[in-house]
Amino acid sequence: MMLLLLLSIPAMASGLISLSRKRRVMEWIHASASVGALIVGGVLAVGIRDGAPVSSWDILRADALSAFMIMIVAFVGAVAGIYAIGYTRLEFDDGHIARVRLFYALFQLFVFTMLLAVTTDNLGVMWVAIEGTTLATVFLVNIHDNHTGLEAAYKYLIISSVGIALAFMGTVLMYYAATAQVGEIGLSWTSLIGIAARLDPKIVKLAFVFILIGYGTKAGLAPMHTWLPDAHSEAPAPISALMSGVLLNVGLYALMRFKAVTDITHAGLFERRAHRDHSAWIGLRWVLGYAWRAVPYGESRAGQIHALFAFRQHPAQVPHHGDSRRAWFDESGAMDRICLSLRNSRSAGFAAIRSVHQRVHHFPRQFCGAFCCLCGDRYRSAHLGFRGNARKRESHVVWASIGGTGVR
Amino acid sequence: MLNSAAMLTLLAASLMLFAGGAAGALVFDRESGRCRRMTHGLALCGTVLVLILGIAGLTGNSFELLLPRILPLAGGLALGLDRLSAFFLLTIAVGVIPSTLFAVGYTRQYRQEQALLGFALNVFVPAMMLVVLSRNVLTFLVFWEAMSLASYFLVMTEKDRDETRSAGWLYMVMTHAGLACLLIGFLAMLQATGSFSMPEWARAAEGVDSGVRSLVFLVMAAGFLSKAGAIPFHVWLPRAHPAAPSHVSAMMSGVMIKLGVYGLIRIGFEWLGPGPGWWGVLIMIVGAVSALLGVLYALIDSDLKCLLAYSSVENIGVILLGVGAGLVFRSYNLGSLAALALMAALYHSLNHTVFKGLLFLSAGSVVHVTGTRITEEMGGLLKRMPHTGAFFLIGSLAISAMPPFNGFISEWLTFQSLLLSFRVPEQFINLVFALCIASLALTAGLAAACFVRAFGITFLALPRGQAVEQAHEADWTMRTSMGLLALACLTLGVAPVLALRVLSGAVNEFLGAAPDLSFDWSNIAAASAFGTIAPLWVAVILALLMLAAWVGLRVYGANFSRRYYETWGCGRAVQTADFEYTAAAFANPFKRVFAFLYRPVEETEIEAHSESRFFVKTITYRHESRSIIEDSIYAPIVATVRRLAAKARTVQSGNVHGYLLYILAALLTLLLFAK
Amino acid sequence: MVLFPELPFARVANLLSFLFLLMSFLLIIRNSLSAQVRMFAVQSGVLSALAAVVAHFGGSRELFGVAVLFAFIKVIVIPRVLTRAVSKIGIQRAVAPYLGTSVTLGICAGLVVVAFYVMAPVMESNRLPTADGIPLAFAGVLIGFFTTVNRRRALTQILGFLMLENGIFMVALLATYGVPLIVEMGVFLDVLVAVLILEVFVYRIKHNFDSIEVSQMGALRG
Amino acid sequence: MLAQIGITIAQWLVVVLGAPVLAGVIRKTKARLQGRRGAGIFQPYWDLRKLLVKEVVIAENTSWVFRLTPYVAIGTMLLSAFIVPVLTTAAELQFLGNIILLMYVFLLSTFFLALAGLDAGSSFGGMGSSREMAIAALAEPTVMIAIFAIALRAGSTGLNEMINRAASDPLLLLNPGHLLAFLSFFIVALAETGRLPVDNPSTHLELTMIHEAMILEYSGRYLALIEWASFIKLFLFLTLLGNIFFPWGVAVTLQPGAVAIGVFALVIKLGVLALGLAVLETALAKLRLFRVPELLSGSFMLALLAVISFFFLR
Repeated sequence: MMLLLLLSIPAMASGLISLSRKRRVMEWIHASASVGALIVGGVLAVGIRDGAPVSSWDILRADALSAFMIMIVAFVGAVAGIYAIGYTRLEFDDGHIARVRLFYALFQLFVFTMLLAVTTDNLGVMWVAIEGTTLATVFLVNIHDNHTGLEAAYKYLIISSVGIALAFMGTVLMYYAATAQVGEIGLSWTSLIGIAARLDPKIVKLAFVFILIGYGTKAGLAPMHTWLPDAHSEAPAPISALMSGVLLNVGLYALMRFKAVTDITHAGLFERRAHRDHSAWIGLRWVLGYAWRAVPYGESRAGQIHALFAFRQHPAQVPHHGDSRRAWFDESGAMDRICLSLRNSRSAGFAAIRSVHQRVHHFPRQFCGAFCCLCGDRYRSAHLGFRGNARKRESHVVWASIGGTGVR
Repeated sequence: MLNSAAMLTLLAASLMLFAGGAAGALVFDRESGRCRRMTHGLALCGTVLVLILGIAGLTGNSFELLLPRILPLAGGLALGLDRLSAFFLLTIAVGVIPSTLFAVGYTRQYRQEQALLGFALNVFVPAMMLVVLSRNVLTFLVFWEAMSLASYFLVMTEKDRDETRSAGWLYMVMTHAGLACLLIGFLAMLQATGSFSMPEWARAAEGVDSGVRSLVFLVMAAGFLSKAGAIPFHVWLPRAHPAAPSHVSAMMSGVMIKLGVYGLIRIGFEWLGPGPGWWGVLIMIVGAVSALLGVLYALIDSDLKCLLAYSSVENIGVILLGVGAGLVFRSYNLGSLAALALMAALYHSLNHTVFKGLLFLSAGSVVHVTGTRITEEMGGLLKRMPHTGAFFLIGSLAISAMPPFNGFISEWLTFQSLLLSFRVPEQFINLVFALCIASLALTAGLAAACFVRAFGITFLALPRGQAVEQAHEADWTMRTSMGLLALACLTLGVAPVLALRVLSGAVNEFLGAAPDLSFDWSNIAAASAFGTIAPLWVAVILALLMLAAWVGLRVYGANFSRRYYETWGCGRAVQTADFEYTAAAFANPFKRVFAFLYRPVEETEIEAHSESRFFVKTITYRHESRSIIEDSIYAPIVATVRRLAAKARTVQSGNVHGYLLYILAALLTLLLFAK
Repeated sequence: MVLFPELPFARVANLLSFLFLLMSFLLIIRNSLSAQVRMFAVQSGVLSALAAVVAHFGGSRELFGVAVLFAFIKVIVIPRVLTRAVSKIGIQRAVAPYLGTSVTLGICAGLVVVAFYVMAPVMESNRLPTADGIPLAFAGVLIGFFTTVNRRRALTQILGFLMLENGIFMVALLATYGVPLIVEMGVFLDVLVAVLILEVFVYRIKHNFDSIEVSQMGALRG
Repeated sequence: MLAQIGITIAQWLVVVLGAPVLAGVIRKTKARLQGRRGAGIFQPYWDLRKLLVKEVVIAENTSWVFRLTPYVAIGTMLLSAFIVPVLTTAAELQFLGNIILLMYVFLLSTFFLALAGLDAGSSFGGMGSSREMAIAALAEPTVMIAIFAIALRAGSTGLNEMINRAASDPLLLLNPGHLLAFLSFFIVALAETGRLPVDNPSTHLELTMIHEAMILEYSGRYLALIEWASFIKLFLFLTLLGNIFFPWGVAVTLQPGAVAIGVFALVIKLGVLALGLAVLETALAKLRLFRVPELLSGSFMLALLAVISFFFLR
């Protein structure tokens, strides 16, 4: 029931916001929904940690991994949500009330889709939810409706859609592998993992290729990451924070669910060729990912890392999305690192532990990355007309430094 | 004796003080003065607790703490205190306390950056402390990172300057690279032993393939050496230290780089289990090269803080000689010699913290009042800043290993442990040691020359610039902190028994072998009577003899009248600062002798009057020397990376069709591969 | 209830699969946008017929519903939307794809081979009468994907994406007689929304860049 | 105990008071070799006395470092006189330290002299300081390796033990390592004490002098102290050479007879070395400054060979 409550909070908030007319009302709903989701999510997560997985109907189910994801989504969602109120006040005056409405409604929808993705047991529904995250955010990326925003949003949409469609292909194949073995079956992860040992390894492997490419696109793995720097740098700061802090993790979460199944199926095969094959690929991609991260460094040799400082000093000299872009390349690298650890894991059980550990390690980074972004963007808005004094910005540097502690 | 609960309370209390300082920095970021006093005051109090903790640890108290709820999946937050950790806690405290006190007065100039400075300081110090206390991988990495990043922000205090930004950038890159090395090593050990806990590695290491361990050692040594600033990983150091505010330089140079040595000691002697002799030989070679090149670059640098930074490279080299010798001795089962060598290294690292802190702080006061770091523009400061000058002189004497100051004792110990290498039954190793002795000796001589130059050009003779003539003495907090350090230099030099006692305990516990050294207040003897010294008596007798000389002259009835007259200038009428020997000129003989290394580029332009070429109007002399390491190692790497990055840029072409093509290609490749 | 028991299920399914692939080929060689949209509609029609056939022989009532829904969305709604977009945008000068028709066809033929190669394990293990069509369906996926890469105009790219989607639907249909209804509904909804959003974007691109050539958007580089 | 103190002070007095005579002997011998009559061998004492009664002229630019330096110079040398075994190895006051301490004490005096050279602000002083430090630094590795070579044989770095051990070896001079170490240490001694061919102690031509340039500004009692200190330094170096490498005659007990032999042996050894030095200084010209490093690296190689010979020929 808690799960349902958790999901309904952002969903209802989204609906209510799209119906409301007054800005204060929207803000109020938005803030209370953000905080509410955090509280409910926290209670839920604590409960799961101390006890068994929670499920409602066949569709919703949350185990420890989900609980962890719920915490991330709800927490970053709440922080970014509160921040978003101030942010939108700066960005949109009352003449753009429609945009504000759109912003808040989509923000909540975005949170809803992510929460759904991590709490559902049904792999199909998970797919739908993850595709939903794309659809919810695409207008947010283009909220300013300018050339670059449009370009980023279009690329984001088309690449993500194509990628996620491939993930669906993988889901279908996985479903096929299950039905071929045991006949009619729900497309649920619990049932799948139950019969995983009996699945046809070849088909599961094929399915996993599609999953890897598909959800890999969403998780920003190279070379499917190309949308990432564009979209993250064009989106408004709170959305960037959510996308980096959480969305990539959600993609990875989906990948991990399938990985668990694949690992069991391939338990015998694992040490042999099959493993080597896809590990070689992931290893290659890891290298590529790092080469890739060199890109912004090469772009301006002393530049990007000091974007935060530079923002304060020379607003004109810095490409205006400098820091967010760098952060995104960093995200990409962090994801790559996690995948590498997935690769290194020998057995399925250990894999889960290892990758979760990595994720734990990654989480503060993600989170701080989000902070960095918020601060960085704050500077941007500061130069767009924010009447902050130098002192105020100073404290932001400190916050950014907390964030900086995490990135990398 | 304190029990473990009391120790933990101390730890918690110091952490709370730092947390309070950090919070204060954020809360009072509008009130510069209050922010400054509060953050530094709290950091100071916290560090005093660290000092107590360190002393308590050195007297045999210890604790283990495991908080499985924090960082739950990696074995929890694991802290522990043994004597080695306690010794480094002591080093941290000894370096940080005076620097922080100094900063109270010194950072008054940074009005805008108070919040950042205070915050980063209050993260930096506890992070260093916790690095030393970390007992598992994740704990270590988290605090290692926090330390690196906090120091990065401290370096970036004067971020408005291009020079600082590029220094910070370089520092970041090197830290990154070092961290990557550490990560690789940690992951490999994790894989090999299946444990997150480093003490457990030590137990499991015997079972790990020695090739793997050697590889891990190489990689992790590179990581730690890059933090320690050993050549060839030193490039960030001479840029970052000058760019940082002086108290930060003192902490980084005096304390932070020692944690690289700490890590090296841990992996070399403990975490990776017993290793082959060549580990130590490698470290010794790195140490010898660092010491020699470090001092050679220091010798020709005209930037006062840069000079000190290079001298840190040198001292790290000296420390590494001790560490490496210890590793070699241990691999030949010469436990007591290993302990002696390690003791020398640790003592030198403590001493370096003291005198380098002193030098950086006094250099900081000089830079603070003159507004320049270039020694060529200084001169005559001893008359205007008598205390600071005296402190700098004491620091210079100590760092040049002059008796009766502390540098001499640790260098003497290092020499003894190197000389005792003849007990190693391997001719190749003996020769390596002989060369290391030579390089250490040359280093010592050059260091003396270097600091004669640093002190002489900066503080003696006539002022060379306007800014220097208006210089004034530093304020009381700054002088107090320098005075504390100067006192420590002398104390550790005349009464080394204080430090040796705790050190031999620490080394004994760490290596399980007592150092081959006997000592009391009046005498230190290495390897029974191989080498003896009586530092206290040397100091006392030297002082008495100097006094005796003066008294003797009085008694004899020498002429004590004195007359002041201008310096003889070859018959010139007026003696001005222009006739003074410059820092560049002082370094010139060395430049010529070591020209192969410096590869100096010199240009002389002489403009003559039109009437005759013998009437010179102006002479412009430019000289520049190049770093052989940067030219031959880093420049190619940077060029390659830049070229590759430029190529890689084309991948992010902006064309959505291209992007989709990547995915299609990836899909097809994978499908065909996975078949 | 079996309507045409005399028609062998496998035959019909295979025939419809080939028709599907043919439509894909036709779509990629056409240059006019409206013709492409028509081809897409026909292809979707074929697919919904296939769904109906499978539902009929497989005896799945759910699947009938899916077929109807599919026909409604992909044969009627989406082509309508796209046609409206085409007419709103107005006459566009013909833009050559990156690769010429003959090369494109060659590559697509290669993709079909790849599809057969890749889907071999699925065919091997599948005992359903519809199994033979699976590689064809997957070929449709790859061709759709390739279209998004090869074509410069936003609308054609969307069509490529839709073809890809169709192919996946067909794989699901042939291999497992469709995924559970709730998933299918969600997928349709998502696709529909995606197309609607894309349509909006097409307008915006047209408005902003005065063309719907996607390749013109290259301001954001590495 | 009383004997200990007595012999220690006696040794010290021999060094401190005997040092000027040694300088006088060398000067006299040189003069004779060059066909001059030369001043008497006690002339250095009269020079010192003359300087002590003269007024001190101090450069205006200087600071307290300039005034402290003469005391440091003489203090360090007086200290060193306690450390070096001159007549006997049985005196206990050498507990102060080993040969490494001795070398660092020498370096300490050089350090202050170099600072004083810079303090007056004249080009000559600076030049002298720079060159002096360069030579001191470059001599340092040779010193240490030569010490290493000796310590290897003696199994100790203590001066008494070194001499005792060498004295107990009857085939000392047949040892290649010993001779090589002697040669290298001899060259270093020349460099450290500012003798030809490294530096010319009697020159006062600005551009060629090193040590003298550094102390150019000193006068009166300051100069006396510095001069005296350099006499002691010379004396100590020659004593070290004589006693470590030719240890015969050094008393190993405190019996009056042994000590008397020690005195006699010391006089002989110093006399021979002084003669050698005088011959050398007459025969050799001063090297150009930038050839000095070559000389020193040559001596370094000799020392290293001595070490190698120990390890490979044992």
